Amino acid sequence: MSIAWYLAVSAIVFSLGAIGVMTRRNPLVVLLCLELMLNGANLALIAFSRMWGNGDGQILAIVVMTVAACEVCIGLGMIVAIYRRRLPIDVDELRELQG
Amino acid sequence: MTTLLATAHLKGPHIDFAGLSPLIALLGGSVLVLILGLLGSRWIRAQAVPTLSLGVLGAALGLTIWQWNAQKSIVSGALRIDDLALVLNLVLIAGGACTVLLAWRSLAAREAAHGEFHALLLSSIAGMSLLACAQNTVALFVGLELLSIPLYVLCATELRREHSLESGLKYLIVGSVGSATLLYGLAMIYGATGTTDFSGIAQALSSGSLATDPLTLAGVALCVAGLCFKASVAPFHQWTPDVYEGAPTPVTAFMAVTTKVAALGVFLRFFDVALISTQVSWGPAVAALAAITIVVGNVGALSQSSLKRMLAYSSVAQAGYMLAGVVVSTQLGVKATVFYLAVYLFMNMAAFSVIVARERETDRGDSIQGLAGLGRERPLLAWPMTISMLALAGIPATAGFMGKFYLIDAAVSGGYTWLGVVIVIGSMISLGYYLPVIAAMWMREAPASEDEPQALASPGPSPVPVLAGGSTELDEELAPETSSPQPEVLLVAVLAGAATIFFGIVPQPLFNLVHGVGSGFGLF
Amino acid sequence: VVVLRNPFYSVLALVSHLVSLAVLFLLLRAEFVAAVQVVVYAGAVMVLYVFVVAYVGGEADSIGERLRRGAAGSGLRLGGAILGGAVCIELLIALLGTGLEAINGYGAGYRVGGPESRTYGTPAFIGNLLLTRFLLAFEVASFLLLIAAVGGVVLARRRGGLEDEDERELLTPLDLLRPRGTGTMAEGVGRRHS
Amino acid sequence: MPPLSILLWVPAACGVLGALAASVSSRGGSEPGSDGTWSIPGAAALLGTLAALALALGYIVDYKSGGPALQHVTDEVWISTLGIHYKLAITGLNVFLLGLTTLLFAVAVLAANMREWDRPRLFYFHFMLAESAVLGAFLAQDLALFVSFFDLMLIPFYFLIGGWGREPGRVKATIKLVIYTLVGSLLMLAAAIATGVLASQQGGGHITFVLTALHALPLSTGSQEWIFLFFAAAFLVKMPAFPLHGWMPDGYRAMPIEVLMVFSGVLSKVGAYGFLAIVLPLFPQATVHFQTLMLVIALASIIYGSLQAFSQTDARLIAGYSSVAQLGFITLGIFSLNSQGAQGALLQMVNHGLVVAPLLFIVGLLSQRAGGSEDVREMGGLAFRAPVLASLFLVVALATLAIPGSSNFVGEFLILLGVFKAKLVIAVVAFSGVVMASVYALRLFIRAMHNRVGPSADSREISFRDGAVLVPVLAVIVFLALYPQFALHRSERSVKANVFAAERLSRTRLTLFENATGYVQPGGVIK
Amino acid sequence: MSATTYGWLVLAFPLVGMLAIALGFRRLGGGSSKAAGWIATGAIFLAFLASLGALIKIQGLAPDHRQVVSSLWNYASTVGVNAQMAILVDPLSVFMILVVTGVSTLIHLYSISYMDGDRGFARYFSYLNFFVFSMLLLVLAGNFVLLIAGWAFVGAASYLLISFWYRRTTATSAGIKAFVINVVGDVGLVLGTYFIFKHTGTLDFLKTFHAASTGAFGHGKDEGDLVAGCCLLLVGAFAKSAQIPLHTWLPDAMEGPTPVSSLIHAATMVTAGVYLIARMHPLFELAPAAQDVGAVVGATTLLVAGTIGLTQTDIKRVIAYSTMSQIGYMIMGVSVGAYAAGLFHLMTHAFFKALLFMGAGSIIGAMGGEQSLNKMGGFRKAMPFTYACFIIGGLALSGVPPFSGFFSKDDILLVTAERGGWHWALYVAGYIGAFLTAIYTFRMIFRAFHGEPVAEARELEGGHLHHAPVPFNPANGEEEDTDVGFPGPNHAIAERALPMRVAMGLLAVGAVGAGLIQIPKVDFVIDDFLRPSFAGSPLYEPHTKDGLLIFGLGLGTVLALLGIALAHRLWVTGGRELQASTAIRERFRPAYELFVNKWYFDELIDALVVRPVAATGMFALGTFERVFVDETLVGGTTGIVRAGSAAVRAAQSGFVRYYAALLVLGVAGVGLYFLLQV
Repeated sequence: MSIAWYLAVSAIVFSLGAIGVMTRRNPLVVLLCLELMLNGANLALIAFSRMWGNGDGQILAIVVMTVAACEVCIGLGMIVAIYRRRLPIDVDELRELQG
Repeated sequence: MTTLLATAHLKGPHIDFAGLSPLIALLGGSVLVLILGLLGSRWIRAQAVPTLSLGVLGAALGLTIWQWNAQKSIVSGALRIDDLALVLNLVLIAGGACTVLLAWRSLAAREAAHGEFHALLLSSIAGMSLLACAQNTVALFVGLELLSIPLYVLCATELRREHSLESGLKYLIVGSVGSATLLYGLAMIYGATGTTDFSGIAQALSSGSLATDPLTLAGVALCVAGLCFKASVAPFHQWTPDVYEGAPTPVTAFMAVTTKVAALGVFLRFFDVALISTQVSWGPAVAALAAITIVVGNVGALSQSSLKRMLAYSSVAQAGYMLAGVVVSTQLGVKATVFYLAVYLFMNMAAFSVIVARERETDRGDSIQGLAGLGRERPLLAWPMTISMLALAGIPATAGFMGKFYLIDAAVSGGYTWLGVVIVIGSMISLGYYLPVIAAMWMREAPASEDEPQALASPGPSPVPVLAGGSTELDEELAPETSSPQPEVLLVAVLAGAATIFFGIVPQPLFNLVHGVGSGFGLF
Repeated sequence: VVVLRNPFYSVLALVSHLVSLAVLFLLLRAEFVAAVQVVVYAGAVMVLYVFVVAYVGGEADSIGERLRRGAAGSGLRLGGAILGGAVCIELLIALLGTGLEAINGYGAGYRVGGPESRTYGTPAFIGNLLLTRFLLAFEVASFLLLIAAVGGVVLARRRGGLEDEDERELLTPLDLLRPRGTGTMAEGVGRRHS
Repeated sequence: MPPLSILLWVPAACGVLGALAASVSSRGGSEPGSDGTWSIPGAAALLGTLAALALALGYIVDYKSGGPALQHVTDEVWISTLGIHYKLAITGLNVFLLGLTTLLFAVAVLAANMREWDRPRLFYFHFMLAESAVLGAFLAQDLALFVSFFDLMLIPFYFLIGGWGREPGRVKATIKLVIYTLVGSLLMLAAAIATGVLASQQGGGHITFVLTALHALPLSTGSQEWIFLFFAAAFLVKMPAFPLHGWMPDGYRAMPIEVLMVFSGVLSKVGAYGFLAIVLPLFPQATVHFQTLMLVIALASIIYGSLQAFSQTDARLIAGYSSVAQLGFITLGIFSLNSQGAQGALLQMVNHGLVVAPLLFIVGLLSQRAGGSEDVREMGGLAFRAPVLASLFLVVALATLAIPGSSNFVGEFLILLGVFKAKLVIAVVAFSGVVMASVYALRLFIRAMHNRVGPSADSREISFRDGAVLVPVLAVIVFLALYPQFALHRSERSVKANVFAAERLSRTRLTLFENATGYVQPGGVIK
Repeated sequence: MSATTYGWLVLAFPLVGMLAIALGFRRLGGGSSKAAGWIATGAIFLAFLASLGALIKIQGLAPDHRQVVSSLWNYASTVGVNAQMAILVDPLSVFMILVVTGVSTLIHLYSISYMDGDRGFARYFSYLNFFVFSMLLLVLAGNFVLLIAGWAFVGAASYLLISFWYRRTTATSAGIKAFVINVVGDVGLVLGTYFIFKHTGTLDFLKTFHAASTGAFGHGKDEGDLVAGCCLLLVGAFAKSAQIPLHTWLPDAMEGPTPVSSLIHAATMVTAGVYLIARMHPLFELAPAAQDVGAVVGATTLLVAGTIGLTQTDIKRVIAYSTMSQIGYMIMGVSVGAYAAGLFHLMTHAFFKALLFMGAGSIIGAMGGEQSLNKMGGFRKAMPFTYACFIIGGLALSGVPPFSGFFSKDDILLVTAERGGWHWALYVAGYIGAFLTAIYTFRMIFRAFHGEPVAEARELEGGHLHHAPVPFNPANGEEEDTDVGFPGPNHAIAERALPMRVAMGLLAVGAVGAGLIQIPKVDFVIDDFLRPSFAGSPLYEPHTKDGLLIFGLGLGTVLALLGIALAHRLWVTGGRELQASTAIRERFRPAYELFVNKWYFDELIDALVVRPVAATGMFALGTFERVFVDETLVGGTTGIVRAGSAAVRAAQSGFVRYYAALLVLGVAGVGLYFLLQV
């Protein structure tokens, strides 16, 4: 399988994630979709790293995973906080700030 | 850090701790602050922690100055310490210090048990300074995240305020999308060039047809998007007003200033160093974005009733101005941008500190009408606000004028005269919302009785949690704060205002400061 | 992940996705990354998800809701899909339209040969890189985890005036996080908080 | 003579000192300025203005009409990075405008001292700041410095009008005014920077904004043209010229009369001065290119302003629109692009300032006597009990309509002669403005002073202080009427030098004057 | 002292007088003391003496050195313009200052009594002095700038004096009307100056004339610019001298006090146009076209004014129209080259017309302010002195020998005839005018003094001077508000006030005898005296054709007497009820309407100029300013900006997913742009 296929997959994954962010209203799912986007990027990184035969991509990928974990942590924290506040778990309900 | 020390002696690269020292100071400091915040008593948390964090910032400042006009790449080319980095560090640290002062008594700090609050603050600053001197994409990305993640938290710290949480979540979601975009862009550039070092990228791009390769260009596009997001450039600005308004005011002040600094710093480095050979293709695009940003920001700020929101839009506009310096990608442009960043710090700090003070004094929060009669009651607050408004509008004898002057100068001599014109048109529009603020302070009398919120168009968010009943002990914990004089806030306001005027009349020192910032680049 | 109505299923879908991704990584001879992928992502993080989903009760957004949400939401759905498609297409154009012939090859490893290619992707290789060229990134990343932990605590900690039942739910995930947290301080701090 | 910086900063300093003194002194500076007792800030301000006036007179006397173009030069590097100099100098163009400025500010402060002001410290501080800014704009010999002062000028007035103006619509009118005028100024800022940058790029040297240096670095016609338009926008708005006078009615209505005196008397001149001192020498090609446009705008201002002036019933607005017309004449003279027109324009700037300020002050006095209203329909028959006021008013009115024998007439004579040379038709049409001027000036005088006694009119003679405000200005008017040459021979050389480039370029157009003796001195006098 | 020194003195005295009165008006007091009046009169009299001095000095010089220029200081000489503060003393100007100061002295004297008790007494005399100063400045000016200055000053003075009783709306409106029309004249003058300056490059009179004679305008005649310039100068002259179509202000100017009418609007100011043309003769002779224009307009005016004079009933207006027509003679004369004759007529006219006005003032006093002829009658016995003066003035005006008007008028017509060609038409017009003059003059006299005495007349015979119960404005009958003095609370008539009698007497002597100084074939005082000023003028030579001369004199006499007889037939023997004149009026109703409405000139100007301009002004005020300036320019821009703001804020919907979507949209957009770069 040539690198191109991996790249194609990564692009698709990335876009799927984006779509998810745009369409889903449950913050949990939105977070998941963010994960998807990051993973898409990761795949691309690994693929390129393979293509060039150096490890930079992989390193970046690892960092990305860390980052993803952190974001998840924060995100979930917020969700919990929101839940504690008895606010609806729905990003569309959070629109006090506008205009 | 322990690991760092551990690995240092085995076959790791030579690490220039001197060069790294400010960063180390910040990171270590944040840990210290964190720990200090944990050991108990209220007094320590409320007073010692901020003091300590100030100390940390002071240390970092000292180290930065110690490093002055060093020119080196450290940690095997991950970072570059040069004038740009150092100057930006200065600005960042100053901004951080102001924030600490503003947050001294703030609700947010208490809510987030001071230690954590300041630790997050410091680490975010660390991320920024990392970003400012990042030299390869990995460091760039890490720095970006180290900047953002604490901010996500900080925005949400006033958990009792729904707005705060909301802003936090929004920031998180949209921000993550932004960084994912950036990441993908980085990935593509890596794919195109096969390296993560800026210098390597520049080298690779400068050779052959790679500069016009779709892969590269798409990567650049995604990077533009991602960074524009951080710098809140239209059309990626949308999170800005909501987050700024929702976040606790000290945090807003912090974000307003420092994220701009970091984002534009990395803009300068990444685009004017790594991607310089694709400038022909991204120059016009970024210029267009800048123009859009200027217009959108200024237009959006009109007829806002909340000061913070208004300032948020205005910061969007300012970002547009500063982009102009990036676009031209000349030494002059770099200098102008950095100069404006420095000036921007003073202007915004003055404004935000006044807002902080007002929020604690009145229940009218940050609404513009809330400022009515301020000139008569609290001239010491009114003057800094006035100065900062005039400066943001770019009136002569204020630093803002100098900044605009320099930017337009750069734009024109870079061949982007039309952008310069857009800048002035933007500041024309901006008069439409800066002047009313001054008018409110000096030309309107305070409404006779405070207890008539319906007299106001929109009472701003109140520091005391109105929803989900703040408990009684919390309230009496708040009670002494609300009416207490705030020497540190006043200090910040007056200092910033004074600096704005001073650098408006005697800008030469600032010019000398930023003189060398472009020297690191291969620009003419 | 995107289409499933129930967040819980979404999580599971994501897990499967991650695993398959790990497989792809293996195919790309990135053993260590693949491993991390499986352990950390599919393991820890997703467990974290599961807990939270269970905690806040991942109620599906029902059809009725969707109708109530009205045209805006649906319009956004459509628009979102279109946009995503557009981006996807652009990315594909960019990725596949590139002039680099290498992407049609099977990657450098096979061509270059030599010692480098043999060690490529092994933990040693990665660790080597991590401790030399990307030392800084590595350190900072670890610090990032610490900060994230702190942030999570700050956000989810119990506070006066807010009723809450067990906050344990939140802290366990943090513990789960810890094992792979390179920053040892993160552990301590996290603990002391809990 | 002391260096110019003293003249420039004395007013501001006095403003600050007055404020400080008042705040430390027991009286707190909030004493009423009325009935003889002076408030500390007011007194300080008066001292400052008088000092400035004395200095300015000194410079006028000391001016050597045969001397170098720039006299009493102060030249410090302000911002080396941007090549901006802090360069002040006396030229034949600004020497009398300085006198005008200081004089009007002095009398305005004197007038202001007759009233009790809320927050007097702030009031006088802004007032003095304004004077310094205006003086700076006139004195600046560096483009960037000029622009800075030009923009800065507006801010004190923003506070003055917004803080002490007259309801209704004080704040709204103020913001409208400031934005409207600043819009022009900001355009000019861009244009000015572009001038410096492009000029230095063509010159290949380090960027500079010093005017004399810029003269040596001509711009390409293309860039000259848009830059010219931007500058014109700023100056035309400031004047104001039709159709950019939208801010004027509200603004004039809102201003306190003392502020209005200086605003209308001095600030409008800065625009005209800018044309003469900056635009003509720097952008000659563009000037010639847009000459007709500018002339037409000026003409429109004359006619429109006059029409409005004799249709209005608000005395202030009559004065306001009359100055629109007058500044139309001045613009006309400048863009006749020959030394007669320019010379006349310069003289007319001084004259108009001298005339409109007392006119407005008198309007204030009238409204005191007409039950606070400034509507001429409320007035009438005031002359009988106030013969002195009536005669002073009469002199002012006659000077306003530029009756021959007044210095205003000499100004108009030269202006129209210049236009006559340049564009016959426009000159002929412009004369209708002269006729209409007589109509509205006399209409104002008659409606206020003559006819039956107005409904709420209660006439009385002017007080000694009022006289003290009016008489000095009138004395100057009379003096210039008798001896305009006093002003003319000082300004002649500078004027010729400044219009020289444009005049030579436009010379090709006016062939019908080549044979005329007396003017078209080949080469003019350029230093 | 040289002639010019006297010239400066002539200027100085009235100025000093004016200032003295103006500054010291409080001490001089209002109506109570007459100090102001005496000061003013004295000042003018001193000026008169100084003019005599100038006359003597100038006569002492050699004839070709009788044009002396003296400059005090450099008024405005820059960028090619040279204007000195200079006067030109030559026979012409000396002649003028003699007439002006002489007549003015008498009228000042007259005013002392006439204005007695008026609360504006001091103000009146300072105005009057100011006027005299301006008039002298006008005639002494040595260059165009000063000429124009004096020109405008007399306009201002006339404005001030017309609206002297400024509580009368009629007076103020008349004043502004006069002033504006005069400004039109000034504009014409200035423009004309430009046209001339354009070629000569100098403003000084003598230099200008020299340049003109040496071909600054080219050597042919009727050079375009020159004709234009001269015609524009004529505009100035017409405005000042109330020639058609700029004459409408003169009748209204009768709102002023009667002495003012007699001084300014009869004797001096209105003749400035004549002086101007005479002064500019070197230019006009190079532009015959302009001369013809002047001549025709003059002739027209004298006819039209005469016809109007036939029908007016306001005694002052009748005299005003006669003034118009007399000035028509002068303008015609100087335009056809009868300079000496024109100026001669100017002098004689000054005498008898001033006299007539004074008489009219006296009658008005007797009528208690009433001016309408319809209310007068039978004052013959009541006011013998006034009657006598009227008769003398009337005879002089109608040109009955040997009164002064006879010689001067016929002199003009004679020269006109000698120009030959179409000028004969002017000649005929002149004599028709003379006939009309006789008629309306004596119509006025007969209706005022003959017939049944009216109540006031009887009262006066009874030895008591009538006073109106309430002072009222004769123009519109509205009641005066009395706190400002109005035509004296105590009316003055010549029979009772010595100063008035003295003044009228002296003028009467002048009216009778002034003609004798230049009798055809007997003596040529005026001709000889003025010759130096007109040296080199081809038209300036004594007349030759005796036959024509005799015919003219005879014709003049006959027409005058016929006119008087006709007037007597109509208004004396025609019976008390004026059936005769009424019958004629009915017979020629349309003509009558035309005349009595003053040929509808006011209506014409009103419709053509005033209304349109005012309408435009109201449009600009009401509509244009709001719609265009405010709504379109200001509102438009702000509207756009506001709309943009609304849009931006709408985009800020608060839906985080929208934000994400917009973000992605941006990404897509930017990406697209970059991909297009490929």
